[in-house]
Amino acid sequence: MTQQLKLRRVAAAEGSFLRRLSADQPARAVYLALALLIMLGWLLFTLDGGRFLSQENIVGIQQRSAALGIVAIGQTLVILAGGLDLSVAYLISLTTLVAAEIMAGAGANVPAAIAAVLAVSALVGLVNGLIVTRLQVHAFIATLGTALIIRGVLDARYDGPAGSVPASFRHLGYDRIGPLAVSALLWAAVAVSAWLLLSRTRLGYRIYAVGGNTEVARLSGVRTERVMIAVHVLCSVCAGIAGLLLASRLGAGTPTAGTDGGYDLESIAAVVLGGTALAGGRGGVAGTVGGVLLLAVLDSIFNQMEVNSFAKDVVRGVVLVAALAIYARRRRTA
Amino acid sequence: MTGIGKSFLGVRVLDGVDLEAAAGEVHAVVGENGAGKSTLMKILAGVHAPDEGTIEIDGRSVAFGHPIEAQRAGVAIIYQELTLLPERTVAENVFLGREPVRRGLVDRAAMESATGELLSSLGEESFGPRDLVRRLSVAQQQVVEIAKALSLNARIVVMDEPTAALADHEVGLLYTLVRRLTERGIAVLYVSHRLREIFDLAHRITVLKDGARVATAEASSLDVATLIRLMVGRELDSYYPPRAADPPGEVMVSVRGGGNARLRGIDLDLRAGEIVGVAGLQGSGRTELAKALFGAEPFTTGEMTPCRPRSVREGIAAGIGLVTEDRKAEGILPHQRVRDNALLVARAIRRSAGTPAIERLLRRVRLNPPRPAQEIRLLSGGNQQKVVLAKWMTVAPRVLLLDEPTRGVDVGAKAAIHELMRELARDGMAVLMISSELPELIGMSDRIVVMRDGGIAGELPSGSTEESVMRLAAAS
Amino acid sequence: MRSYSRRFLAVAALAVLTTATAACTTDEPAPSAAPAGSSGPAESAGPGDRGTGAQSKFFVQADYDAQMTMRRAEPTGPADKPWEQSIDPQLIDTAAYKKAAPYHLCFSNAAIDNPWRQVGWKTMQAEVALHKEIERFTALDAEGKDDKQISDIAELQGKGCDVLIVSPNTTATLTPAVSGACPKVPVIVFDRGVETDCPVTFIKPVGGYAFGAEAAEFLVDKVPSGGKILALRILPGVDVLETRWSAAKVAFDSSDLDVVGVEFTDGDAAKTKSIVGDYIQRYGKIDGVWMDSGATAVAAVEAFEDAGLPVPPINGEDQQDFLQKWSDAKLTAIAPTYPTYQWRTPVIAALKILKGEQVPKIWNLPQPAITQENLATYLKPGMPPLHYALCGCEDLPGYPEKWGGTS
Amino acid sequence: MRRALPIFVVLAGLLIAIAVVNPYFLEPPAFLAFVKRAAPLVILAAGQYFVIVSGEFDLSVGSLVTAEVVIAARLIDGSAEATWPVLALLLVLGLLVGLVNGIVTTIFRVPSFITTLGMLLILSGAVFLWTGGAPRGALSPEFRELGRGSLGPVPWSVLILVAVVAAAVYAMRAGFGHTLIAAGDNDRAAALSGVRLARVRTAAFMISGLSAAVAAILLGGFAGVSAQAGNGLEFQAITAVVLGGVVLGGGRGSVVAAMAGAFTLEALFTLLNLYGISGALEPAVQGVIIIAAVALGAVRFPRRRTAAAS
Repeated sequence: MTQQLKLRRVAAAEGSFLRRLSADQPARAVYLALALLIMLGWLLFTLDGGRFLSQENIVGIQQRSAALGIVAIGQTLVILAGGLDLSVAYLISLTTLVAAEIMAGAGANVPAAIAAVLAVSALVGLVNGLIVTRLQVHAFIATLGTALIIRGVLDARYDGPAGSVPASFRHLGYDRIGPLAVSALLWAAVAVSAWLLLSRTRLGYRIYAVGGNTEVARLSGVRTERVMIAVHVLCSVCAGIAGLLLASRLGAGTPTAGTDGGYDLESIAAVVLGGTALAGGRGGVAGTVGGVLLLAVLDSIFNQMEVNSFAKDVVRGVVLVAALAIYARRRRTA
Repeated sequence: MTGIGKSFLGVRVLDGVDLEAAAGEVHAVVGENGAGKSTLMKILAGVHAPDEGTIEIDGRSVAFGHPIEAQRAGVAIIYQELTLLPERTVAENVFLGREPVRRGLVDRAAMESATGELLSSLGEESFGPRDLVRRLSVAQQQVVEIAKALSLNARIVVMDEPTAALADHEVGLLYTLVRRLTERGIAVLYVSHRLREIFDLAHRITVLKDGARVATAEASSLDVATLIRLMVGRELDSYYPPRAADPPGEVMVSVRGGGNARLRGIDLDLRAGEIVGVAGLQGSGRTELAKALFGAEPFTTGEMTPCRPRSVREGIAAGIGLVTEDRKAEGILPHQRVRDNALLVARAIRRSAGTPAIERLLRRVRLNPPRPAQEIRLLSGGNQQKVVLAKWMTVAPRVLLLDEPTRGVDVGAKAAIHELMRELARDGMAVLMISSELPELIGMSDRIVVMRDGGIAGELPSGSTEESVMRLAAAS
Repeated sequence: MRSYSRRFLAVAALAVLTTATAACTTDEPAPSAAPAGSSGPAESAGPGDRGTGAQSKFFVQADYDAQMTMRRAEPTGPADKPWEQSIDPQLIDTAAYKKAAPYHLCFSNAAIDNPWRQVGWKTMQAEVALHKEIERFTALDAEGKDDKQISDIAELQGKGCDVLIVSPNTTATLTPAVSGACPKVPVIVFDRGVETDCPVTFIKPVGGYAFGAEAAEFLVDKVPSGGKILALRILPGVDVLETRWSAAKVAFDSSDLDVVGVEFTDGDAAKTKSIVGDYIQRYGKIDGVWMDSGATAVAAVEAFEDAGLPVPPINGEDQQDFLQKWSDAKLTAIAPTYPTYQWRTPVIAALKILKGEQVPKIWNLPQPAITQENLATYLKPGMPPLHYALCGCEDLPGYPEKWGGTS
Repeated sequence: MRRALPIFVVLAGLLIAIAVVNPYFLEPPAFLAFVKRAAPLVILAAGQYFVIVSGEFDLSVGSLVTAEVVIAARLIDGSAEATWPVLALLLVLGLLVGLVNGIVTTIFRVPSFITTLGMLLILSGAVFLWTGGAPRGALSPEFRELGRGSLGPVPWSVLILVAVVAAAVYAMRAGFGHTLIAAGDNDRAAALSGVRLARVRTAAFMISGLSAAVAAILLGGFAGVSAQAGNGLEFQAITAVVLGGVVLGGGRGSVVAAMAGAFTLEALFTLLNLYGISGALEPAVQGVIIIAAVALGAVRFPRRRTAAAS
């Protein structure tokens, strides 16, 4: 028994970097699935007379996944802490508008616009966090409520696309460095920051603690309410960053940018696809990145095969449920 | 602590309680369930804020708004229930809320080496700081819990029923630990229901009753009987009710060669009218035995008559009931009324019991006061346990399995439960009782089955000594 | 473990640096040219802002005037093929794009998420199938997401298309993507426009003002003066729908009808029925119903039926269920259209361009209205309830089964 | 019941506020029209209640409603004879979808939020895959009668609603209801007391599916074929249940209060409409009210940690 334990400890130490990166096994599973899917994609593209690894396709996959990826990172933080954020989609719409209207086509206004977007999104996150902690409203209802409130503001203030993004800011959405899109680098930066936050900072440790068991965290001296507010603020800020990216892509703000993209439920789907437990306390950003890439590669294959959107929904639904069923099974047998 | 008062939902839980502890002293706090011990400790730990009264440490008045503030003031607490995160490592749990940082980032290396030192100072070698808590046994987790309290370098350590999850030989380790703490000049506040531990360890004893302090006295000036009288307010003439005079009746359940992933070669007969005690260390398979007999974690091999249940429902159909060890997680429906809790089994197997029957039953299990419309979470642990017993009595099982039936139950309720067990046996039920408390096992059982490593190590007649039980349980 | 992560960070940083020095390129489209044919927004809302509220900020007087002229104009082209007709065409030369068959056509579709787009999409596919010289037809569905459509357009540029057809999801936001594609491939835009004139041709029916005016003028004509009008709109802020309402508003404001309410239905039949029911209850009688789209017209009609009242003059659209109801219940009605046959035109235009034939710079398709007189010719039994009669698909192979009908 | 009281006070307040603006509102025809309009949401809320009180979510009901309406139109295709068999089929289909949701959640241990989110995608995709993108066929007048017509002065949908209320109340009073709540309150304790968790939870999903089928029949009957008949209904139903004081996570709340929550939501919509706060600000007001209602509930009933002192 002791012998076994020691062996395991040695193994754990050696695999420690990977273990830190993935935090647990489903993250590995999602990368395995991603690798298989890429091979399948390559095969299908080749049979169909296309090139999977063409510049356009690779950049396309990055461009399609960057905004969702950034939102999903924020969503990961909230879910790890045992919450949920359904307000991100409307918040993204709002922030594209805030960004585009303040920029008003002038490059000089970009810093002010970015600051305003971050401030607005942080404020929304703060409100979400306060409703959840102070008013003790379940995150599902709290964020659904703020989503409705933001929607009301959008409906009342905007009739369609508004504002304009200067050419200088569009580099964010369109430029690439070799085969890497700038938007994807932004996503990577957000992901690495979140990874550092979770694995190397006190707040990160406390996020896992609060999501694992709020009462235990509290009794251990963690100020759980502050942690909950912090994750909501961070999640909303991620949504704000995604809003900036979308504004740059779209050249303007639109009141439907977030909802058309379905960023609320899709980001949650990407997070759980990456192996993070919906109940909190287990998982990490590495899995989420894998989950988002999985969805993006799937989309790219759908595009090449010209699958119609209804069949896509069926496949996405099946993939989501099947993946979760497999995780649940692995966890039980492990 | 002076004049501490506290109310919950309009109910006065503490009323003007004073308590003091000196450096290097073990000060025991005792009282029945509902006497306010845990609340008092939680106020000291900053979990609850007192409605009135003051707390002074080293003569300085303090007020804690949050557990972290109490920690910083040098108060550490080991809770009755484990407060660990299963998905995190040992080191992460030990330093939860106080992670060491270097240049803004958590210093994992420092954290892990400090945890390693703490563990070896506790003589723990079976696991390390990087292991996930989820993979540890309950006893190992208790060690982590203690390491966590030690890591605070606290000047006051509160232990709220620290031995609840420990087997007797592990309790010995804890004693050593407590003494080591006092040698360092730390004040230990020790809350327990186990009177023997209190007399073993405590220098002074404070007795609480109904939220008020009844007495504080030198341990040497008290004996068990006096202490019980102080706690209960009356003399308990005999600690355990007398055994039945009749010899046991027919065999109700019989197992031959029963085994599964955690059990092997179980041979066991339970007869009508007898109380069979089960002893064994933590992890010896006691709980697993009960769950296998009941069908919750079924036997996969061997014979069992009248039938070998493969599920809970088959177990219930065969006339078997199980009162689980972890009442909060596996026993009660916290937000349901007493009545609905009591009717749960009957409803689950579609057998209805009318209202008068329930009220009679609640009186029979000595629920006091018998208010069937009250939410069960508002009851004391002892009363909750009585409702759980009533739940099984609605379906009149032939065999009742009780896993630690008096854990976390105050002295009065404990006596009531013991009486009820006797009564049930007298009425022809076969009762199996698992307990970590040897006096209880010896006092209540007609014979004692001792478990070790998933098998039955031997059987002892009633009237055996604690030493003989321990010898069987711990032999390797 | 710490040395591991440090090394990882160093490698990552190195990788970023090397790629950075490699090549900095942008896929961002060139700055767009001047917006096509639109003047500034209207100065004021005109006389009498009664029940209709302030004029929409989408209202553009010049566009309105142009559409009012086109409504009455005679289109050029074969009369039996309205999808090949055009109103007042300004032909442009396309010899520069001439190319030998076979062709690869690409299509970036905004969405197929509503019945109108479904009918159009089937019609377009059938049109493509008619032409042997089209060897490949690659279509990507953006699922109603602007961002995906931008990526789709970029991706299609890597697939060797001879012509790129775009049906933009949103005018403003797709403009950069379209202007980026223009230099690389001839672009055809239809349905909604973009704010650049770089596409070779922009195909559209007359437009929303014509639709809204047609219905409103019908009500002004049929409803006795002082009558109470209920206006039902799907949702605010959608340009094509805003123009419909703003033209109707102009007509109502200059009439003596009383617009008692302007409500949003979200395109939800149940909500429409409830709203109409509420108004009937509140006003006792509604004398006319104006709708900005036909999707929920039948629900509005049923609200009157269920209240036991005669159905007042109403407009719908060329949807089968409305035409059927109109015919069965002998309604006083009109159905302005936004014809789905416009989905055939881009394919025809693409072939013309690739063959070097002239096409109109702005291809204005006729936009007929269904009236009592021609109702019988448009009502085709056996078609599904949400079919659009002006699909121009009757002569295409696979009709009617492919469109969900029975012959 | 003491948990349920606030929602009835709020509902009464809203109804009075409506009556102040529109005095006809409390007269039988207008009030019946209101109940008729609310019926589908109330029925959905009742179904959703069973799932929520057992500790789960059902996000698939909205797309199930759409799917049912579209399927009914294609299969009935205007024919009177096909009406009754198709009605039966719709109910069976609702049960079947619930069965699949239940099995995936309980046997395969997929969180119900994800199971039903997947089902939402699958249903909305599959049904339009089958019909080629848009609804086809037509509902028969006989089918429409249930949602449109009435028996004397009382609409059929009101009668069906009364039957659903009675059935729901009965189910919750019976042993089934108590075991369901037990599963939501503490599933391990329930399982060790002989409650078949998988079975009761699956039954709850099936009830939710069935209620979606009934709501679809009423909605399709009321308003006809539409490709978006059920849009957003899942969130409305969950909102209604929560408004009724039912706790997400299970184990607490009554079905009558959940249905009262649905009436309250519908009354709120009506009131906002009457006061002309339609369109733009409506969602904002709705959001504030939902948060406020749940927050007040939470304040009235403190979290469990302050209970049971020992």
